[in-house]
Amino acid sequence: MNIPLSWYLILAASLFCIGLYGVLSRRNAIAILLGVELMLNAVNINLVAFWRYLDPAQMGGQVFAIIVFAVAAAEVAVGLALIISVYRSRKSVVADDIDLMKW
Amino acid sequence: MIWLLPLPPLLAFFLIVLVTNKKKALSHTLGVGAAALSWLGSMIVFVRALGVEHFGEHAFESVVDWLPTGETALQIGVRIDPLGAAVLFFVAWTILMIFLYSVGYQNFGQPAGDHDVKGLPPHGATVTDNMGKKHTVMSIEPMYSRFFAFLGLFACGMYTLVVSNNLLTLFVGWEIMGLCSYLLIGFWYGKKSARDAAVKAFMTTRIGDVFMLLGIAFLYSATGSLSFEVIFAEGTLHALATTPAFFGFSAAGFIGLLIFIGVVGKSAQWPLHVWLPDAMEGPTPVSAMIHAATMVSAGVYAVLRMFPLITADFSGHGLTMTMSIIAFIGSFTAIFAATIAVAQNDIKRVLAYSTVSQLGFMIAALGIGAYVAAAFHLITHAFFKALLFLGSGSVIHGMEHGALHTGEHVDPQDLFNMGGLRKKMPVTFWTFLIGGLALSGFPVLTAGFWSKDEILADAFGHGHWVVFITLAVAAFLTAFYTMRQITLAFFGEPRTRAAAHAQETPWTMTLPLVVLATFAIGYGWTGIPEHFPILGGLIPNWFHEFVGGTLAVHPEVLEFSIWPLLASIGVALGGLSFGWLAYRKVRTPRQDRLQIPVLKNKWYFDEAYDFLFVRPAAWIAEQFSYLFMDRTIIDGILHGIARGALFLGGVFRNYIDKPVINEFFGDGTGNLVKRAGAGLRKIQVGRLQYYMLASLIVLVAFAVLYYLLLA
Amino acid sequence: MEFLNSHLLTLILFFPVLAALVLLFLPGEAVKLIRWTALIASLVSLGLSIFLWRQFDPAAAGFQFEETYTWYAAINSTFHIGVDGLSLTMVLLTAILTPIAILASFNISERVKAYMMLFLFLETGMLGVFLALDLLIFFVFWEVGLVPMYFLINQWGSEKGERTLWKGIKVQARNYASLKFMIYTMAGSLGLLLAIQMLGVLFQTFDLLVLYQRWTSLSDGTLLGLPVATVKAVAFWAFVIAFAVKVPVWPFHTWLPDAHTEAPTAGSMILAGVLLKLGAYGFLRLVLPLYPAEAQRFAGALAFLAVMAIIFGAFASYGQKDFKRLVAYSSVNHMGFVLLGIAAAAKVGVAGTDAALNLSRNIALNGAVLQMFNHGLSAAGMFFLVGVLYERTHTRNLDDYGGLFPLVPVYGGILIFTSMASLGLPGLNGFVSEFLVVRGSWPILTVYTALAMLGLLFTGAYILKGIKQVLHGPLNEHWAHGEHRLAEIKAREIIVMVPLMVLILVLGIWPGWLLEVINKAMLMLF
Amino acid sequence: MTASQIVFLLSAALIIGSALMVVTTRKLVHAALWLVAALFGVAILYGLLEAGFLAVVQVVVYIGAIAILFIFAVMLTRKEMRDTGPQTRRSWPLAALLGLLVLAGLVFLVLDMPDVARTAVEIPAEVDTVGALGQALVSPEAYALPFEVASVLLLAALIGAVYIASGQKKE
Repeated sequence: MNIPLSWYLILAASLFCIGLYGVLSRRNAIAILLGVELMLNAVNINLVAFWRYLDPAQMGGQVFAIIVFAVAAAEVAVGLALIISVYRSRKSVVADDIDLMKW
Repeated sequence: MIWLLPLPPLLAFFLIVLVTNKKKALSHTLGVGAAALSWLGSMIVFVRALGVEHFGEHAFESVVDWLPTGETALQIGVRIDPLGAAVLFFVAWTILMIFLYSVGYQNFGQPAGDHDVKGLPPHGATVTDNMGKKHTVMSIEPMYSRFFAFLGLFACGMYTLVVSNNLLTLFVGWEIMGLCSYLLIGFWYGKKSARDAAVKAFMTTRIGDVFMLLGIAFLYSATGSLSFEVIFAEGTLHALATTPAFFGFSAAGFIGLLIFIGVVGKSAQWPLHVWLPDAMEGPTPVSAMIHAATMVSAGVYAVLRMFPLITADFSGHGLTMTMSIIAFIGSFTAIFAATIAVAQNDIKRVLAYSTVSQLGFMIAALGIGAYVAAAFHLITHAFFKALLFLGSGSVIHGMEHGALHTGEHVDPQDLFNMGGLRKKMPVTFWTFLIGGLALSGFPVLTAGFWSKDEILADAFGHGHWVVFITLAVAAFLTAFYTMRQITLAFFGEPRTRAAAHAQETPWTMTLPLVVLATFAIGYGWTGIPEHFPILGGLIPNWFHEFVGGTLAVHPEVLEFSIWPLLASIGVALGGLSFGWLAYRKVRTPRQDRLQIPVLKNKWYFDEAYDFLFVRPAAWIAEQFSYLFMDRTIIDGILHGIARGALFLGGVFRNYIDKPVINEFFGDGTGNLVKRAGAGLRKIQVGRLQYYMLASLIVLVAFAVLYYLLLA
Repeated sequence: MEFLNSHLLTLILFFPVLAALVLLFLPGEAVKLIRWTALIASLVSLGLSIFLWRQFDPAAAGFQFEETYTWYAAINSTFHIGVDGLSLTMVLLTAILTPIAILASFNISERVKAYMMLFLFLETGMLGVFLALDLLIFFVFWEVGLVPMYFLINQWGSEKGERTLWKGIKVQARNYASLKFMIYTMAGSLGLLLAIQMLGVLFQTFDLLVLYQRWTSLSDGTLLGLPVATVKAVAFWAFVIAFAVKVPVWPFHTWLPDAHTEAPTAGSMILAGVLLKLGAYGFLRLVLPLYPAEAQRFAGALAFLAVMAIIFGAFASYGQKDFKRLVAYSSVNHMGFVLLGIAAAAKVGVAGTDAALNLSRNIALNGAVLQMFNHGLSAAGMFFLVGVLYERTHTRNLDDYGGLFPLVPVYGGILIFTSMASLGLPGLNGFVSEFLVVRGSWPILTVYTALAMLGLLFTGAYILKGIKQVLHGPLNEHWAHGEHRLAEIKAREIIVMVPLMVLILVLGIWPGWLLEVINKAMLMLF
Repeated sequence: MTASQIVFLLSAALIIGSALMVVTTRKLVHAALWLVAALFGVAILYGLLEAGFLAVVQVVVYIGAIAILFIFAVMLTRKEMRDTGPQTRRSWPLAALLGLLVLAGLVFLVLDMPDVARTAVEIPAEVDTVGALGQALVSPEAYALPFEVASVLLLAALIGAVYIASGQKKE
């Protein structure tokens, strides 16, 4: 195991930024959620890497990774449900079109 | 016993008002019965009083505590002394006669009127006799029961006044009679004139009454009691006579004057005489008689009662200020009223002014200290004036009968509508003649002669020349107008068809006339002076002895002098014959030389008072007190304060609250926020990624800043 | 029985409120039930008051039936109540008039429940003032009485009538009157409240019995940086103005004709019958005992105001065209006599050495208190009779009446009787008290008393004017036929008048039973 | 260059490449599939980090459930959202710039970290990481509460998703 920690971290940072770019630039709401998934995975990589590199006896990193899974699952479920619901009523999944709540 | 005297009439009053109002016969039975009871009681008291030696010192008296006043109490009670007994005698008789007379006068037994309404005199009823012929006859008074109730209350007041042992209950009786006179004058309240006369009577007498009330208050505070016995104790009187009061009067004189003003009102003396003639607007001679012949006597009675007080600082010669005033008012009224009486055509008005004049005699007599003479004249006058009033009532009643019978619309009270009644109404004529002669002072035979002569003799004997001459002239005028009245009414030929069909009145009316006529003659004999030629000494001068005993110092018997006697005989006979000669042939008012406007209009006193007092009072009341002072000034000040408050509120609102607080702070902040919001809301585009971009830019910017500045 | 004896005053005081609470839970449509409940409740109060009267020992010194409860401990105010002869007389008057007024208002048909409840509250307010022996309690009840009366005038007052203010602004008369009544009384009592606070701060108590001792004995030194005499004089006037507005004394009287005229009949009865007495009671209970020296000093001014009230009250009354307003102004006139008596007593003061003057002072006080009672009876009666007429004719203008006597003989008789009591006819109650006041004031305030006679004269004038315009004279045909036909007074209305008339007559003939109590109380007051 | 380093670099390349494709490809179905690839790469990294359990969960849950869910959603909505036309917003250069800036900042932070180039120590043989993880998740002293909260969150999400997507509300 001679991979330096910084590799993981830089990889996670890159993944995070790619996800961020996706969230900011895509028009399709589902694509935005895809970006979010990427960002969550980037975070998970960090959590697991720190667990492994700092103190494998402390299970906090892994536990939080699992909780992130749960949150991601919940987020996707609800998010997609919302999108489908909106789609049904407005026939659109473009995030910019969903602006009912602006002033 | 004495306590009970005023009660039967009072009970009758309440019973009639509350229970028997609808039952006419029962009501008058109650009324007359109550009067008879009181009469009986009075006679018993009177007879028992006669049986007491030196009654003046052993008067009947009984008292109770009435009001607690601090540590002490105000006592009231009853007292019959010689004066009281003498007055009680005539009061009981006249009141009983009035009750009896009223039954006939108010047409008891006659049918109810066709169109009679309460509050107006009866207009007559149509009856159909056996032959099917229609007649108009007199109708019964619609408020028959009420009349007896009022009479009862009146009798109660009069008895209360007479039996009082103190000024307070005397005043109570006095005022109750005032109320009754108001009610009786306004008995036919539907007539505007009667209504106004009632108010006038009450108000005029009330002017006197408030002064009297002050006098009573003064007396009470000065002596601590109102009981005659306490007040007239020698020590008290002396103290009162030596205490100076106001305007140079002694306390006794000032109190006497205050009470005398009350008497001026009640006894209709100048200048408060105006109500009495108007009181003849009252429905009947009966009620007129009540307050003219009986009630006004109460005034003189009050002065008689207060005589010791009034004369407390009188040394025997040189009248005190109070006495001078009394003497002046009395004698002035006597002649003043007599001048008016000669020009009146209403049979009742003549008598009314005659009453004023005669009361003036008594007041004048008291003013010069002639106590017994005044008392004597009071009683004889009460009898013969009652007789005259009842007689005139009988005349009017007869005339009304004639007027209804013939259907002629004439004033049954106008002397110039009468004439020749002596044949139609013989009893009325003879009794009226006796009364008239007594009023004129027809020598020797009549009671009026003895009493009037005594007053004149007193004035002469004590050298009050002005009083003597004035009264003598007044006596002449009295004889004159009396004869004028008798001549116009009873002699000659009937002037109208109504007079020709006049009819004698029923026995309930003539009986009282006869009884009173007896007294009008006989009572004089009780007071024939001892030194009178021939007659003097035949009958003892009982009256002088008895009534004089009321005073602590028995009044001395006057030296006999022929001059006043001649004078009084002269004026009486002269007046009578002059009146007969002047009016023997007079048929119409035009032929009457004495219809002078100034006399006919009573020296314009009504008009003057109206101008001087009534209207200013109304103006002060309506315009000044209410509209000006209360509504304009006081309410104006209040409204001013309110307006000030409103103004202040307006200032706060318009110049502070609205511009500063509301607009500047309130609306200003609001507007600012609103404008800012309006500006800022443009960046709220509602697009998710836009927000994320923006927040990220800020985050990055902060991170860069953080790094550059802090790291 | 034991409980009754020891809590009698509390019972009397709060029974009406209790009854009002019961009324609250009755259905609003059960008008009859509500009326009778209210009437019976007030009759119970009357019964208790009569019981109190029987139990009361006039000869005993000081206050009786005293009760003290903790109330506002933080400022040392206790709920202290008790009666002496003066309070007792006034309690009796209140207890007599309230059922009569409630019976008189049986013709009220709108919002009966609220009306009756307000009336019962009003009774408690009035009784509280008469019973209070603690200044703060006194003030509380003083103000409590205002509120129900305000609403009675404002809500149940006569609907017609406008009052023109400045610049032609018109307001409804009853709104104007109620507001004037409320604001005037409140404004008047502001000074009273301040003065009471000052006393409370000064002595750490509001208890009247303590203050009687300590406040009067305070004579030299300074208070609040001012000489004691000055402070006392100012406080004296603060008290006086509060009570003067209520009495009302000229020139603070103009609320009275408005309020009386616009109030519903029963409201006027209570207003004239009891509420005005609160002011006079204040004079007797607070002003004279607390400020003997100042009262003596300013007695002349008080007498002047009293005489002005007597004279101008009478004149203004005479100048009225409105029957009710005429009666209203008569209250100013009559209450002037009460104040005259009080002024006379004040002039002599406590420490009078002249026995004759002391006697006069006591007579004047007796007269003043009796006049309070008497005026309560006759004014209530007069207002009720005016109300009876108004209810039938819907006009109060004297010119609209005329010659009504034949139509309503019984009513006419009662009206004349009551008017005569108001006029002060001897043999009826008004005379006794007026005589006593005149007698008591004469040696003390001679000139003022003499001037007051002018008012007495015009008392006659306005009373006769009223009778003359209403009953006498040619019949106004308008009331004689058809739908306007004037109906005779009803049995209920006669029942209202009977107790008043009986008392008027009894007090006129035998006032001793009442004066005995008053007299003893007045002797103890000084 | 050790074997593990090579494995790391290869999977990193896979991850970065797939991720780039996720955010750039025009076709959403492809994007979802590229996501699967990226997630698979991450699973390899978990394995490399000796977190076997997580690697399995990554494959089962992420790829097996979440990614498939995406594909379903895409398919349900694709009728409207043609794969024609621009798939990116007009401000995508700004997004790219921001992404690069954040990346720069993160890299800078990572390189700034002390001892960032350290390597992992061996996990002692007696340590059972999977067992320890299980212990930690259910032990009251450790992470029982967050775990339970997460499960409640999942339940809520489940119900919420059903409710929102059911579309039974008929007004």
